[in-house]
Order: sequence, then C-alpha cells, then structure tokens
Amino acid sequence: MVRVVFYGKLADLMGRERDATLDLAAETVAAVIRRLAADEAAFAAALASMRVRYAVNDVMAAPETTVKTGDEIAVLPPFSGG
Amino acid sequence: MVRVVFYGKLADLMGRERDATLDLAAETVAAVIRRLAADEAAFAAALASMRVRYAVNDVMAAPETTVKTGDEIAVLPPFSGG
Amino acid sequence: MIVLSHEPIDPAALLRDFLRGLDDAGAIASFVGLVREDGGDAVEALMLDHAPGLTEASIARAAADSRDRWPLLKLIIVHRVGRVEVGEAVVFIATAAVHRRAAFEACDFLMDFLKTDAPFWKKQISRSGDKWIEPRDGDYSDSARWRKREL
Amino acid sequence: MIVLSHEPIDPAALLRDFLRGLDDAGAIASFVGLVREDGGDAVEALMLDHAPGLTEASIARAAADSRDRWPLLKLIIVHRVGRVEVGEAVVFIATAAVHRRAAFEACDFLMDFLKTDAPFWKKQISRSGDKWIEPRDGDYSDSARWRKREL
Repeated sequence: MVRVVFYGKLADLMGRERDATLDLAAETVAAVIRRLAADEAAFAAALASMRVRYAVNDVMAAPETTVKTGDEIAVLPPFSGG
Repeated sequence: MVRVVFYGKLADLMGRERDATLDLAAETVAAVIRRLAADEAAFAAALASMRVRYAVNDVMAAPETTVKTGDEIAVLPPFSGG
Repeated sequence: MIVLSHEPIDPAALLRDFLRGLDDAGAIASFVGLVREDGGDAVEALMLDHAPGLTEASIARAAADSRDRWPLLKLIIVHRVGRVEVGEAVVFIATAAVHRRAAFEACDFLMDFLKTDAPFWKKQISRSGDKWIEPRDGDYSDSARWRKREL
Repeated sequence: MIVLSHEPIDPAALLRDFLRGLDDAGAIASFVGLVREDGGDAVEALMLDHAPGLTEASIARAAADSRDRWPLLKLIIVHRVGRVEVGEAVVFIATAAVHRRAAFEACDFLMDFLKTDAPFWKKQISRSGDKWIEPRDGDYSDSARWRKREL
C-alpha cells in the first residue's frame, strides 16, 4: 500500500489523498498512477492535459522512481505561486 | 551682475554663492565662469578635473547659453545621489 | 528566513523588522504581491494550496541558490497559504546587499521562482465561479531568463 | 509623489501608506538605501547637498519618464537631503503595477537615475576625515542600460 496525495486542481478531482495497492513489492510511480488513471477517466484526461510532476516522500522524483509499501507519492500539477 | 551658485565639492571651494559682474549686457555662462577661474587657481584646477554642468535659472543649460543681469548660474559637479 | 503563513501578513511590519541591524547593507530591495481585482471578474479571494514539507524545502533551495549567485547579507521570503482575501498580500520578499544590483536581481529571481517553480497552486474565487490559475506565458519566460544566464 | 526630506524617513511607514488603496495593482517593488559603515572607515554620516528647484524638477522628469516606459499605477520617491546618520535611510522608492516586471524595472530605473543623473552631491563624514563621493563605475554602467534600450 502507498499513499497518493493530490494537489491543486487534481485535489478537486481526486480528493486530497488515496491509498493505492501495489501489485509487486516495488513498483514505479508511473505504474501506480497509470492504474489509478485506468479507473478514473477524468483523472486520465487531466493527466493528459497538463505536465504533472511527482515527489516521493517529499523529494521530487521521476516517474521511473520505484516505491514500496509505506511510501508517499505526491502528484503535482503545474505550479503557480506568488 | 549675475549670481553664481556652487554645489557639492565646488561649494566647499567657492562658498555657496558669489555675485559676478558682466562685461557686456549679455555674456555666455562659459565667459562668466572663465573669469571666475582666472581669479582662483583652485577653482580652475577643479573645473579641469571633472565634468561640470550648468543650469541657468533652474534649467540645465549649455556653456554657450547667454545670461543677463539678475540671472542665476548653478555650477554642478558630477551628481551622486541615492 | 522563510515563512509560510496561514494568517494575513503585514509587509510594512516585515520590512521594518528586516531593516533592523543591517549596518553593513546599503541596499534593500523588496517586493509585495497583492491579491487584486481581476478587471471585470469580481475576485473575492485566492485559495493557495501547497505541499507541506516539499514547498518549504523547494523555497529553501531557491534561497540558497540566490545566496550562491549574489552576495546577499540577508533575505526573507513570506508566502501566504490557504484563503487570501482581495487586497491582502500573498507574498513579501526582501533582499539586502552592499550594492543595489545584487539586491534587485536576487529579489527578481526569487519572485520568478515563486511564480513558476515553487509547489503552490492558486485558485481564484470570484462571484462568477472558481478557477485554477496557471502562470502567464510571461512568468515562464521570466523564469527562463535565469537559466539562460547559466550557459 | 516626490519628497525631499530634511528629517529622517521611515521606509516601513512609507510602504504602509503606499500599499493603501492599491486594489488594481498586484505588484509593488520597493527599494531602501541605507547609509552604511564603509568597511574599515568609521563612517558617521552623509551630508547630502542638492540644488533646490533643479533637483525636484529633475526627479519629476524621471518619474514622468518611468510612467511613459512602464504602465505604473503609482510611484513614490523620497530622498533625504542634509545630514543623514549611519543606519538611516537615504532613499525610498516604491512602484506599483498590475504585473511585477513593470514594477521591478521602473524601481531599478529610478534608482539608477538617482545615483548618477539627479542633482545630489554626497559627502561622507568619517572619523578619518570628510570626502565627496563620486558614483562608482557600476553606477554609470547601470544608468547606461536604460539608454541603450532606447536605440
């Protein structure tokens, strides 16, 4: 099980966080997100429409980064601060 | 008679202001300043060592500008504000 | 100093504190970003989402980067999170240096960073509905200025 | 607003006043110049000479010029004259615009103007003696940036 946390407009769509099961002991961020998107057309459409970045345990991470049980994936739409 | 007003390091040298006589009804700023410098070697040296600008009656003016009785010439060493 | 504030911030008071004990610094640049009425659209507030932990770490890295690039004597970055009403300050930055070029450039750099590269998400709340704000094209090109300079 | 002040100025209070009633402006850049200790030389104060009338008119022209170049909603320039003690502010500038680039650039432009093109003369008073300060080479090249842009 990993926790997936959504921010910005993705939090409006998915809620702040979800628990996601892992099919293997270690999977990539991309695989976890792909599985969530397969179940939710609106999330899949949102991912396709913007450049999303990820963080694992509060560190920016490429989609190829592997996660294991207990890790937290942050799903980050384009930033806009200031 | 014109009033000549000095600023910055030139005021330390010449005092804030002097009255200068005119040889003609209208003379150039350059002529008035040249006459003052002829009498004061330190002022002549200072003029030679820096780029001095002039104003006549509170308006920036070229050395060729003519002045008449009652006018005020400001003698301006390089600016440094802020 | 880096602060994420859930409460309204007072830029003038922050500037007053910042100016204390700056005997060696001649130049202080600062920036205030206010939530503004957006033309016809009656904006009521911004909602600022952030990623606790990640956002602070990201700003801390940008602050360290600015100190590597410019000889700064002091800097402060204060950013609101949560609901920010129209007319309130979203952000306050101040930078201090011996000479003004360093202070100006670092302040400018840090604002560009906050606009496009810090984990914040801004939703505009207005009478006509809510919408998520994306950076303007100008914000991206502003940020790119600092990357070009590295080449 | 342009002010030449014989009395100490309070940049934080000036910023507070400036921020009032800026509903349409999202971006406020400001600059504070302080009299600083000059390394080993124990500076006590600056004496700022100016040419009453000429100095105000010159700053007013630069302010109008900045409004021609950038879409400014408000600006303030406050400059000390007379004796300014170490640690006191010599100058405060603030500029307000819808977007930050205009505010930053106008503030930067006005400071460059004050350093090299406004009729002020600065004498440094220190324990080792008094000396008139000339702009640094960097001040002249900073000012020249805005003239190049006109070509």
